[in-house]
Amino acid sequence: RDTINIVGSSTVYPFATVVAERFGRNTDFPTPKLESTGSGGGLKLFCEGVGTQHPDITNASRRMKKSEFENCQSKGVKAITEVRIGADGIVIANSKDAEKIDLTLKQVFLALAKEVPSEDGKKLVANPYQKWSDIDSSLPDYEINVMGPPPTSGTRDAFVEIAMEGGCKEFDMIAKMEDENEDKFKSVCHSMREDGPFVEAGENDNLIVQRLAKDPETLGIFGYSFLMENTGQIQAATIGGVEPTPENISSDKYPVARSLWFYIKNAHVGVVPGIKEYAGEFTSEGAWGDNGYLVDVGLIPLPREQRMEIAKKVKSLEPMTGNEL
Amino acid sequence: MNTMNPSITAEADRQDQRAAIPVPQDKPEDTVLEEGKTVGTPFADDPKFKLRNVSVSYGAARAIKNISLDIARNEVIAFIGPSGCGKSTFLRCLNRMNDSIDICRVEGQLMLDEEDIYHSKRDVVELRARVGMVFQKPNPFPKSIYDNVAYGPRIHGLANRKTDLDDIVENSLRKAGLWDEAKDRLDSIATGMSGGQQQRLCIARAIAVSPEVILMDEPCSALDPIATARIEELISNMAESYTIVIVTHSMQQAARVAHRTAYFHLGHLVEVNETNKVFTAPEHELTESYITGRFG
Amino acid sequence: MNTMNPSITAEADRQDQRAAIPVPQDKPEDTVLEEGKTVGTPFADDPKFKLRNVSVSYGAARAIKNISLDIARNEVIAFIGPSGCGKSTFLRCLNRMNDSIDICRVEGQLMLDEEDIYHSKRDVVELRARVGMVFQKPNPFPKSIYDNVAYGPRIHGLANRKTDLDDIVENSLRKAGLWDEAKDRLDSIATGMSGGQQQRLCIARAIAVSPEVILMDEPCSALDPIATARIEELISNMAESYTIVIVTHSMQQAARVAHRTAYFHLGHLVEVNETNKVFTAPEHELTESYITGRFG
Amino acid sequence: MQTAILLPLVLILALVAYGLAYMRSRAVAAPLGGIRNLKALPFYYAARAALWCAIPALLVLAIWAGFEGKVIQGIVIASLPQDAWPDSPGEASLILSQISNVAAGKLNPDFVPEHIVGASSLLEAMQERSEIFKAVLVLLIAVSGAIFAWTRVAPHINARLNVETTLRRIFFVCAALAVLTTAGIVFSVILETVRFFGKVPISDFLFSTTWSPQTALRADQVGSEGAFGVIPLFTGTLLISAIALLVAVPIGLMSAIYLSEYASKRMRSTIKPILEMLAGIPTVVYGFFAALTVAPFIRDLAEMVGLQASSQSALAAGLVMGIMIVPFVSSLSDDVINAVPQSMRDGSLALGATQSETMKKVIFPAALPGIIGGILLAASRAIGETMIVVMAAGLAANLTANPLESVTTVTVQIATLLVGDQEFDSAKTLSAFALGMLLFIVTLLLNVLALHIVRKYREQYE
Amino acid sequence: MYGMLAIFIALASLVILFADIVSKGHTGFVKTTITLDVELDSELMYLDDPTDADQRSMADFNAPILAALQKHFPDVDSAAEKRELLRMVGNYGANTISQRLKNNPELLNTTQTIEFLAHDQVSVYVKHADNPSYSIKLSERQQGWVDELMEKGIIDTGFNDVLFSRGDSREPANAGILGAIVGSLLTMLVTLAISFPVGIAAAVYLEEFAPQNKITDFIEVNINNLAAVPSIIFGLLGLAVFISLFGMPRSVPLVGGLVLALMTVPTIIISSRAAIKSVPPSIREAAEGIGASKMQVVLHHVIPLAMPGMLTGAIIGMAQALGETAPLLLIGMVAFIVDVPEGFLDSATVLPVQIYLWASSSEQGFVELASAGILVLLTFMISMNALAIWLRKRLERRW
Ligand SMILES: Nc1ncnc2c1ncn2[C@@H]1O[C@H](COP(=O)(O)OP(=O)(O)OP(=O)(O)O)[C@@H](O)[C@H]1O
Ligand SMILES: Nc1ncnc2c1ncn2[C@@H]1O[C@H](COP(=O)(O)OP(=O)(O)OP(=O)(O)O)[C@@H](O)[C@H]1O
Ligand SMILES: [Mg+2]
Ligand SMILES: [Mg+2]
Ligand SMILES: O=P([O-])([O-])[O-]
Repeated sequence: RDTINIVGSSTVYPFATVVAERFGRNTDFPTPKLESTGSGGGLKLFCEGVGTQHPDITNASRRMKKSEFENCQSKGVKAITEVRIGADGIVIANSKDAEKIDLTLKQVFLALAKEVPSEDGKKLVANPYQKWSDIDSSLPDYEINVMGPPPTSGTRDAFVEIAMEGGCKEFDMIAKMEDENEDKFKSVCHSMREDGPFVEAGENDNLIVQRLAKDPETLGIFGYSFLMENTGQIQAATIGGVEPTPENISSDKYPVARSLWFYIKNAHVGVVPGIKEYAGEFTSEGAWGDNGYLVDVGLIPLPREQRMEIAKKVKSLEPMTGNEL
Repeated sequence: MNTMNPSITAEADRQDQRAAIPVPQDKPEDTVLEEGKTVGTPFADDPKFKLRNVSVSYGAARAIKNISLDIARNEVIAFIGPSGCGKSTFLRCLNRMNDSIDICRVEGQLMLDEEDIYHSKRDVVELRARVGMVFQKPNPFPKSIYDNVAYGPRIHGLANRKTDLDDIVENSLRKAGLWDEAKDRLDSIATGMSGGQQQRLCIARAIAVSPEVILMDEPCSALDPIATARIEELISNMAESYTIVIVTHSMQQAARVAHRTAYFHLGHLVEVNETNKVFTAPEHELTESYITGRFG
Repeated sequence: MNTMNPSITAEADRQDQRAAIPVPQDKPEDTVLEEGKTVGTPFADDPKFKLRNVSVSYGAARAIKNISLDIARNEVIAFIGPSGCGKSTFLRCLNRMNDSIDICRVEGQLMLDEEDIYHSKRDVVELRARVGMVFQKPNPFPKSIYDNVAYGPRIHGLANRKTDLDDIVENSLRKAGLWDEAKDRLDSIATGMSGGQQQRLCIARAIAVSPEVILMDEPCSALDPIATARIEELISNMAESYTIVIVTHSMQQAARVAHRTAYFHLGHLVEVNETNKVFTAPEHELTESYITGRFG
Repeated sequence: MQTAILLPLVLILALVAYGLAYMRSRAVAAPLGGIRNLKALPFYYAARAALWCAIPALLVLAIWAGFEGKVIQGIVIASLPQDAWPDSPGEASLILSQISNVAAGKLNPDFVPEHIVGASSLLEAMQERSEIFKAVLVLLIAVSGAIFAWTRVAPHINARLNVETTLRRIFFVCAALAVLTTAGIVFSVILETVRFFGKVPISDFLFSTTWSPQTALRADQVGSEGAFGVIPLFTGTLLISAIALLVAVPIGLMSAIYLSEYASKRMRSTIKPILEMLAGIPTVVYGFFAALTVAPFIRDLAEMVGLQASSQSALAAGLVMGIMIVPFVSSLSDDVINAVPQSMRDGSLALGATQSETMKKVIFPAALPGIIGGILLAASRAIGETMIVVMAAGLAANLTANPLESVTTVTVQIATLLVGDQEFDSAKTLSAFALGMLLFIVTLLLNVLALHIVRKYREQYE
Repeated sequence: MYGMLAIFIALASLVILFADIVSKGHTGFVKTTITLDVELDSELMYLDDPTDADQRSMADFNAPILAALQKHFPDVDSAAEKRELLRMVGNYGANTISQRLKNNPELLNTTQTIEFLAHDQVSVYVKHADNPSYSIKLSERQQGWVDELMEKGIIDTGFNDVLFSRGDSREPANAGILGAIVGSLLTMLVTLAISFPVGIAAAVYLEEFAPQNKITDFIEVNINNLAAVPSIIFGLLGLAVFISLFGMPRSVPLVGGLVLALMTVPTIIISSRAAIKSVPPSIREAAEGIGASKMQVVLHHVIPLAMPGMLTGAIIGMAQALGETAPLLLIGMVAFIVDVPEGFLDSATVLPVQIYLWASSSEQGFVELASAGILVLLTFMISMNALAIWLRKRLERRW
């Protein structure tokens, strides 16, 4: 095999493809083949083993999990280089025709969780809120209707882990739970409501965008790049008053942000031509730098020092130890 | 003359042409066949069917050549003639069964009870309900025997109750001489019958709707003498109230049942006369050679 | 006695049973029909077909009841009998056309040239190539007239060259009396022919492969007297070298062409005799009533 | 020689064998007085020769192609110094890939170990030799097969039987392929299914009424109990398929009837292919159409008459899916209706039946087996369709019979579970396999039932 | 008349769908170009020898483009403005020059008139300035530049030949559908070559030869069942059997074709069986009566008479296969593949996948490309079916 095979996250896919295409055009290596399998699917394929039938690189919109790392090891995929490439914000947006919304994580939780603390904060009840204004009178007076990714997507994972859990922790009663009964805590914080206001819209974010444009009373949850590309039609809600701008996201001011990654199978370097060069291209300033071409497609760059450090690791293909996870 | 009566296509709208029906000359001519010339007595007073200058073609081939003929009320008329001479084709014009053959074109004037059969506004369904037909090749539906016979009465609503329907079915099968053989297997599929049985079934099916006219294309071809006798008797009985057109190859049969007999030859109607006369003293030499078997 | 010859299903392997063929009694019995009793001369020396204790049933209904009969070489034998009595069924046993009817079961011994027709190892194709058949309902292929006739010779490799094939086609059509009508339209589709033409086409198709035996199920039912005469002439000519079994409703026809005539009644073979004898001095009273039309 | 060259070569040889055997059989027949004296037509001798020539050769070619790589690789690897021997097949494939990339000049030989470069020239040599051996062997077999068949061109041998038996076996194998496919499907889902049932009890899976894989996001999470109830998925599937069939069957049948019985030839021959295009439009398109046009329209309509409707509704998905499967019903039905002999129509029309009565009472029943086949296909397609439902009916597993609500189907869940972010061992991912297995079993049972009923019905009739 | 109504409904849906696709997709067939007189100055680019790969990788091919643009707008000089100006030309403008120089080194230090693809945002502005569902992301100043260049005829629109001559790209203007077309063609070839003969053979076996027994029943039930198996399950099968078990490569038309063939076979079998059933028994009898063997009856009469129905099955089966995405997902054919495949074992994608990928891309330019892709797919399907339909029409007859 002489073509690099890359699998993994659909969130990283747009960035990786741009790099791959540039790489193919500007070097004599064939253009790498990229499959969008989702982060988990990618890691599964990646960890299946070494050998030409297995991919060389996998992208992920979350960090590899410990269990996944161990799985890799057990299948003989020993040396893996981890590359963090940048950040991605998850935005809550609505149509430009509607008024701009400002939300807090707490409100997000109240609007979308399956169970919320009752008024008196003593016990958990099934989510009673039907209108935004039920949650807070400053919010608009229409039905809660939010379209978001399905449980199978990494975006959903991240949203639940960051936004929902973040909002959820702000309730004392639940925060207490975290120490006593972690399982219970997670199941409360991570359960999205299923009674209608939250609509799982499948993996196609364009569809959500188009729906939002048609219906000003609907909100949608998706990645930053879709917001960037459709600024004419939709606008993002501020969260805790913070706009999802690249600066805010990369500086962690915007609360719902996550990092993006890819993983290299070191055993394949030097066997499949071009892996190192591809990684080099990805981590070149022209690509992931502040003015690099990946910014054009919506990547939010890491701070420069971090980039330099990572690029150095990539050059030396420093393998993960597993302890960092 | 024919040239004065340009033949009119069936498809054209032909209201109010009733007055224009021409009476073709009926002088007999002997040797050469000329289109539209028929010897004998092709016309009748108060006819059931009044057919003038009828021509039928399949694509470019003309199968019926300018035939004019009357069929009287309550008459049994037999069509005879060598195979392929156009008997079936002509018969199928009488209830427009030719419509279902794409390439078939019918020209001329065909009137049933003074109404144009091929009028563009004509309700073909009503026409066929009045003019029933038994086909040359038996074509039972792949249903039970009972359902085959009951089919017509059902669609025309001839029976109010189940028992009425049973009666009609039984009666029709009896008349067609099939009752004894079929009564125990009314529910079995009709295509599993012998050739003759199928033919009688098709006759039963046709008479079950009591049409005014029955067209029969060789109804006895697959029947033994006894069954044939039965059908012939049926025909004679029915002649009291129905008009019957029968195509047959058996001159004996024609002689037994028909009032008049028409002899067809290569698409021409050569001679029409009292049956007696046709078989004893044919006027046209072709007819004579045919009935005496000297033909060809 | 019959009870000593348990009927054997066609499906079973029946090698080496040739020796066991029993000779049923041929004493005539007069009034009541008893299975397997046949008056007249059902047997022949050196028969082409040797049929013993043949029974056929459709599901539970028995259509042929224990018939034993020989058909001699180069003989023309006519099967007559009322509609539905089992003529076609019996005929179809002779080349195993019944195989294609799921529910049909044939029992007994049927030998062609001393070989078991229903032997499990029998090559049905070769059998049918030797024993050709003309069906009761004409069934031309939806192909051209030429291809219809040429089909058999093609699959049996009877023609080495195109011209051979042309000859065979022309000859067969001529013999069936269809050449004059068909020669100009050999390429047009056969289903667009008149009923009688189709019937003659099917005859032409069957004789084109020159089988040893020809089974004809009412070959002239849709034919006019002249065409009929033609086919009868064909049969007489062929009888010199072929064996011909013909089912007919026309006793005149049987009288004209058949050497022997077999009379069937409700699945029984009632009488077999020289044709002359059957029509002039029938031995069985049922035969007599049938041929004199006193029947039923 | 490349397989790509060898394959046509064998076929050409088969053609040659065909031609030679054909001529020989005629030659053999000539002194006997023509081909009628052969047991079979020359065509059959020729076809047999072609089969003899092609089949064994192709089999060998296939086997060779299957093992060639393995064998060569084994030899190449064995040639490496012992300390460079791979520990696992994966590593072996890497080394081989490296070797072949070096051989193809895609990797710079300067940067790879010495022994790899050495092996790469061995690999090239081996490959060359193998190609030659293969070509020689295959061609030899082809030629000897042909020669064998040639010698057996004799008047007393019935080649037709040979050819027909071979053909018949091939036909059987083709039919049996369905069974193999089934086996393959079972094989590919069974392991995971079993593992899934190790995590979730079967009874919960079958009888629980909540489907919510989200609660089992993490293996370390509670609340997976009761979250894997398939009932809402199956009711959703049922609901959407029913709506789709309610749209497709009437429209399809009516169109078929109209096309075959009333429309002019020209019209029929234009409209039929146009309708068939409906089946070929990618489902993504239907999905967008359903989600962005039909679903909002339905919601507005429902709100106008005072009904509560979800913005993603079973109705929208069902309607659009119905349109998509129209051609399955219309085209197949049209074909079988068209195949009913004209004499049936004539028989009915001559009794004074209207065209529609003829259709309903005679043609339709006669064509019923074929029509049912078409509907069956349409239903199958409806059950198996994914994309439209994902986009238009959503993913919410509601247990409802209200077509205005959003529901989800088994296939949608399978697809999202498999395609989305999966963990290799979580109940969530495994449940997709269990769902697939269950759907498979359910449709299988339904089919057994259908076959049974059809049998009964048919027996009654004949 | 209900039939008319039914057809009307079906056709109306088709027309609506089509109108929708065409209205969105027709602009996909238009490309926006920007034609510049570029001075390929070696100093400007830091390039002496265009054949040297190392030098090329260090060279600045953007410089001459910028210089050419600056000739039209001499007052642009701040770095930010320069960058904005350079954004008039698509991302691969520099690549275009690099390739051209590599192939014709003698062009160095000459002035060439080169037609570049305009930047996506320029293209969106040019094509959709007055369409509210597009967001214009050019700055006011850039818009002014574009307007001016359009007046001068430097920016122009034309038929999008790129679409039909290239593989996929992440830049809408550069993206082509040729790779997907070839991939679909190869995949369909495999599918057709397997499913049609196998489907017919199986149908013939079941209708004509199969004995009435349990095995036959089993096969029959299996076939009917397979028709209802969701297509994605076939993907699982392909993954487990062809890729894991047989070790075939991922993402290749051969495997895709095999999987789709397995999926299509039941459709063809079921429709072929229906067609075979409708051949009247009298035809079989006629042939058998002459001494044709069962196989001859089948080959000479039954199959030709049933062929129209079989072709219908093939047509809709293939149409379905041609539009299928889900099973290909699992065998790796849903992938970003730039190179046009050249054989059954090259990585490839297919038309519906390409459409699906474009439809879920965030860039606005892909919306119209997706619709244009659908039109291409439909054209592909129509031409693929045209032959079958023509054949069917010829073979059809009523008897
Ligand atoms: N396929 C079948 N299934 C069931 N019963 C049948 C089938 N074919 C014929 N029969 C029955 O078997 C009996 C004999 O039929 P057969 O066709 O042999 O009669 P036949 O003597 O040829 O009559 P005909 O002169 O009317 O053709 C009849 O009662 C008929 O209904
Ligand atoms: N559908 C058709 N297409 C083309 N030609 C046809 C068609 N039907 C009949 N013909 C031709 O028209 C002529 C008359 O046929 P018709 O069926 O009327 O003859 P017929 O007198 O009924 O003969 P028969 O006694 O043999 O049934 C024949 O030459 C026949 O071949
Ligand atoms: Mg006729
Ligand atoms: Mg009979
Ligand atoms: O594809 P994901 O980024 O959602 O894992």
